[in-house]
Amino acid sequence: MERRIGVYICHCGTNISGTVDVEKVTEFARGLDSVVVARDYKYMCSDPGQNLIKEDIKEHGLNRVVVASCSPRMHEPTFRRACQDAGLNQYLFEMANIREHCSWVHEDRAMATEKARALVSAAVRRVYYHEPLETKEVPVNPSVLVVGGGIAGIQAALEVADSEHRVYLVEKEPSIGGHMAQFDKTFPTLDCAACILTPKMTSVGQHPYIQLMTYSEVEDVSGYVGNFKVKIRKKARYIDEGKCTGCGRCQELCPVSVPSEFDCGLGKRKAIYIPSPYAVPNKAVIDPEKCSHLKGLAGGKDVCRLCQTGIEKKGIPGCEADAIDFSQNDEMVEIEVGNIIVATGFQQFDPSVIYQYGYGRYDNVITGLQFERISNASGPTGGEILTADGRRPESIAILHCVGSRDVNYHRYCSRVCCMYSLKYSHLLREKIPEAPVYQMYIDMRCAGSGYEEFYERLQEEGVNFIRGRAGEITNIAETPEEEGKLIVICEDTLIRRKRRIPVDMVILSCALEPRADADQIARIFSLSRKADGFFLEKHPKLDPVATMTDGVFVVGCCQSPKDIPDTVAQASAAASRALAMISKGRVEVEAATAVVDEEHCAGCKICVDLCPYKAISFDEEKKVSRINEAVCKGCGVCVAACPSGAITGRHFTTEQIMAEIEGVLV
Amino acid sequence: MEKMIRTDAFVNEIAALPGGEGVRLCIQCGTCTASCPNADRMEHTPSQLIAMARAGMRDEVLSSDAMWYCLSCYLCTVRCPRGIKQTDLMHALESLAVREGLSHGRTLTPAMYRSFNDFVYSLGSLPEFGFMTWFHLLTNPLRAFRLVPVMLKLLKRGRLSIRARRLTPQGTRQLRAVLDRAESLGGAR
Amino acid sequence: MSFEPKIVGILCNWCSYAGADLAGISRKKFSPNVRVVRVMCSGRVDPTFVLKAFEAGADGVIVCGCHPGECHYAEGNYKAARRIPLLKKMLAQLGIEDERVRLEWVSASEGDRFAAVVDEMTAQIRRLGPFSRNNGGGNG
Amino acid sequence: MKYYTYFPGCSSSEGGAKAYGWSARAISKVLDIELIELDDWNCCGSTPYSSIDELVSFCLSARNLALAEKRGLDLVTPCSSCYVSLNRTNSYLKEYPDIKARVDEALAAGDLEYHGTVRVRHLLDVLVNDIGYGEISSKVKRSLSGLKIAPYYGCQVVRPSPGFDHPEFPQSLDKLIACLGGEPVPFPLKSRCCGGSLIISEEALALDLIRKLLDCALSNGAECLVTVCPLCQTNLDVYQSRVNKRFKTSFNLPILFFTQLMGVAFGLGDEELGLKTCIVPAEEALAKYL
Repeated sequence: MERRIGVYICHCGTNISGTVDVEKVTEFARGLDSVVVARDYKYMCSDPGQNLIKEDIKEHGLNRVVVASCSPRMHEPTFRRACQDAGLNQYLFEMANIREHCSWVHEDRAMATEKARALVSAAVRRVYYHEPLETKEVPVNPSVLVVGGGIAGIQAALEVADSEHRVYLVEKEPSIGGHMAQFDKTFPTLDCAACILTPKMTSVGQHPYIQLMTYSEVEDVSGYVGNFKVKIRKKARYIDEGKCTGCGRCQELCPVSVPSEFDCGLGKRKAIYIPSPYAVPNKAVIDPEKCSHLKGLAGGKDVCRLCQTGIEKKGIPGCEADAIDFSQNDEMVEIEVGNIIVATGFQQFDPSVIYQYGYGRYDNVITGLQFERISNASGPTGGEILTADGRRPESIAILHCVGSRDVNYHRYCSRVCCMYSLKYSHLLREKIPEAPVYQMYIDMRCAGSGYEEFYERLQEEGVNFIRGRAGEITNIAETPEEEGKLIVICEDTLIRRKRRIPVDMVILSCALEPRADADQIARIFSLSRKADGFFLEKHPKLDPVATMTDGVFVVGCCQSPKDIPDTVAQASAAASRALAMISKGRVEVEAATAVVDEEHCAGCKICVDLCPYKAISFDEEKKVSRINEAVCKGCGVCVAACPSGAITGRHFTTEQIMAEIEGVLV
Repeated sequence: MEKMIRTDAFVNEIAALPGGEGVRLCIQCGTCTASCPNADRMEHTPSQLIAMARAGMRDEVLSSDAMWYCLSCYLCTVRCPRGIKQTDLMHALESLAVREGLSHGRTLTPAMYRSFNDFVYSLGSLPEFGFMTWFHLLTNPLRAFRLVPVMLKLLKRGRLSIRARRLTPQGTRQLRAVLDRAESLGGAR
Repeated sequence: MSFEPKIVGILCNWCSYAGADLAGISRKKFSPNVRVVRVMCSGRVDPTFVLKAFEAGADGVIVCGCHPGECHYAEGNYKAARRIPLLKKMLAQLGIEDERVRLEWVSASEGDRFAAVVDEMTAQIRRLGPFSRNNGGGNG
Repeated sequence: MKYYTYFPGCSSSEGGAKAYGWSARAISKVLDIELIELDDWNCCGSTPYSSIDELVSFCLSARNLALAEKRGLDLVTPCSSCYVSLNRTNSYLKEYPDIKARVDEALAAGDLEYHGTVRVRHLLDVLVNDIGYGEISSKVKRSLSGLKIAPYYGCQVVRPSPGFDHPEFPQSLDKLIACLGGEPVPFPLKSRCCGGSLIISEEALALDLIRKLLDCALSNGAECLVTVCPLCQTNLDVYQSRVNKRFKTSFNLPILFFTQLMGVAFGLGDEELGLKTCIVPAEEALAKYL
């Protein structure tokens, strides 16, 4: 069919015409093959500008349109719509970027004009090969998967469930609650973390629309926006959740005690245990690594089982609910959802790698999380601030930026440490007023509602703020008053002196870092990661919770370090994004997808493994690859890789790109 | 208040020195100072030198004694959260100070370094104890005297080299040629 | 008149093309010798594109993609990174100098970097001089 | 047999640390290492030169590197200061083209050229990584069991990183001592500074650092201390009496080169190890093993 191309060159006021001789370019365009009309206009994106195009499509029967103006990232949708309105398939349109890529970056008018011509000729040659494409719509499954049971996941799950849509909440630990459940108070308002979190945890546990799957992990995700298939491994708990009443007798009976994860190794738990006083679900779990019976079974021996049998001669019965089931195995569950909210959180930076801070060498150098547990009424010391050897510290130092803002570890600022350090200082001043508290900081970053005021409050409460990063912590005393102390050495940069501060306890305000398994998570959910290792959002400003995989959202600290308010806000945002899609009921999927020409497919399967979206399946009978267009994102990796050239990347066909290359070189 | 015309000239000069690249990145956290065994002896702390440099205080920085107390232990370098090569920067500042004739009087170190270099230049090799004695006699005969017992011990234990190791004549000639050319090419700035 | 190299820049849509846009938005000035062709992902770059460019009269080709780990399609840029060396081998056999083809990572926030890369590449090709199919090379 | 180009450095050749040179050669023989001394090498320039004129200091090292390059073997030195100076020159020539240009020009004046291919190693690195602990312990004739030893690395063998061991908490020497049967005592200051050449110009200041080191070693029960650097050995050994005088202390801690310690464990005699050159007599501490 004959090509009838219309070309429109935009002045963009003087943004383009200031550097590019627009008339010359228009003249040049007129001379190009298959071009039936070429015009220039002050503002092509304006209504009159768009109308020019619409009218010409009708009058001159245009079947291809080129607009040379700004970046397609700016106005491609605008002009596509214009074409659509005039009855021309939107994919029969092409744009030449002569502003961002030309008039704005070059000064020499002649050279800029020449380049503009090249770009226009490229667009014309390209559009010649454009084909009409149809965008498809698929229905949306109204169920939502939330991965991670911290405050982010809890919030997202509740918001979706409250709108009476099914939510599957998957948590790898035996209880939900995440890091927030370990905290004592929360800054800057100082309400107790448990007091504001546990009600939410309970309502998750009881919500008719939430199916809670703790001690479970997502192993595989296939499908596409609106229609994901998810494989989940429910790890063997060795407890019948239906029967367990959470009475806790089993953990009293269990003879094996090990360091408690929840108390960051400061307290102990048993091999059979309920993770925390306010665990949800409030059910026991058996640690197969530690349980002597399970380890015995592996060796064919039947030992212990005190939790089950109790101690008869003492007349202490075992589990009365008969909930303990050593025969349990992992089970695989498959669910279908339309949207996925990833809220896998962070992990605390391990400060032992910073040798000079002595974490792991000095008992009284502890991490922030450990302090949260020490200060927490439900913690190993019942909320009393005590050193490792049970003394009441006479002075405490808090070190900022441990693992953050450091090229040797993490370049980024973890954003919450200044604030939680202030919180620690407050708790310390409150619980041991006689003990001086020192905070060694580089910069105080207190941006947030009520944050600076909190800083001011702590200044009033008498905290010693020293502007300098600690160089090292030593126990080698140089003066009598340093004997038996930890000495923090830093420069007080405001008086330009090196100072040695003897203290009894040092709290390291550690960085928030991506979880060790972030890479695996990224692979399962087809997420990208930023240079700092956190998950990449679709747009840092305008689309902060969506990702490049439609229907998959990232919220909370897996996306970047942030405080609780921001986390909750993101969770709500993601929930409403999911709900929006659910209420619309269908989603449009990319039309510029790849398609296999089965005639030419050699069945080498190279493309199958290459596809980052698992969009390509292999038809074992016909021995050809097949692409699920709803899943394909049109990246074209398979197109370039196909040795027999059997795959076509729609709207980025080899033909089209070759033509464009020729074009830019005229 | 001290009137100061803000100027980038000096910080640019330093940033152009090998080792000085990082000065603009410094966040003045003081880790270098805190890690420095000699910071207490310094007229200005290591981080302060950078702050002064960025304030354009050229003469104050170059006539400071701070860098002359640097032991080249490199603790500051491996700990700097911004990856600044503080130790190298100290050496660069020393070289600059020397070139400007601003090297500091309060410490003997510059003088010691110089005579060290004279030794190396003329011998191509350094009999350290011989050099020590010579240097002390030169600068502070009293200390030389105090060191006599030490020297006797060294002698008794066969550690005082009477005869310094020499390069072959052609080796010496070659070394001289190289060093002379190097000096004619100016410092590493 | 002095030699003005013709360079084809094949940019991925998400990082590098956006980076080039940013250079424009911040009115960064750089040499006009690179003409941009947009692909969705540097992983789409087929070695034949590069050969085509030389055949059609290019003096150099530069391919830009997202930084490793930041690819919007998870890992397309790694595919590109693995292909380019192979391509260069091929070019060597055709007598096309290694330096005429270049792979660079430019993120959406690196407008300045894009400008710098373009200027570098242009200077580099200037040094090499025009690419002619008959100087033992090309696919003529 | 393993071959290396050997750069003894001033102290360990004709200087005050002859014993280091002797013992290094002696244990190398036992371990089938051939140390081929670099002909006509010159002083590395050390810190003083880089402080007065960096370019000249680079040229001092560059001449040695250029000579070594002709041999094409790794360049091994027992001196931490030489180790840093030579390495620093290597990396600067890579990093800074303008410096390389001028160094090349200077070298040319001596009909030399250097292409940056020489790998500079510290003797400790070679022994523990090329030879290995297993091989070393297999040569032990008199196990040093019961001997409490402070492993002292000093600064420049581990810094600036990246080196062959942790920049602040190195382990290689500890392990080496252990595989000789000795007991490495915990030594928190193991990689802290001995005062270096400032012992000459700022004695008081250096003595204070030395005191801290001796104090730390002793309080951790060390019967002797081993070093991997001539300057460290000198400061700790030769100036120990000065420390005692100044701080009214009574330190009497033998300071050995790690090569001497290895020699003892290998059953070599004093004439090869030069134990008698220690100012603080080592005989007593080592009596059991000699």
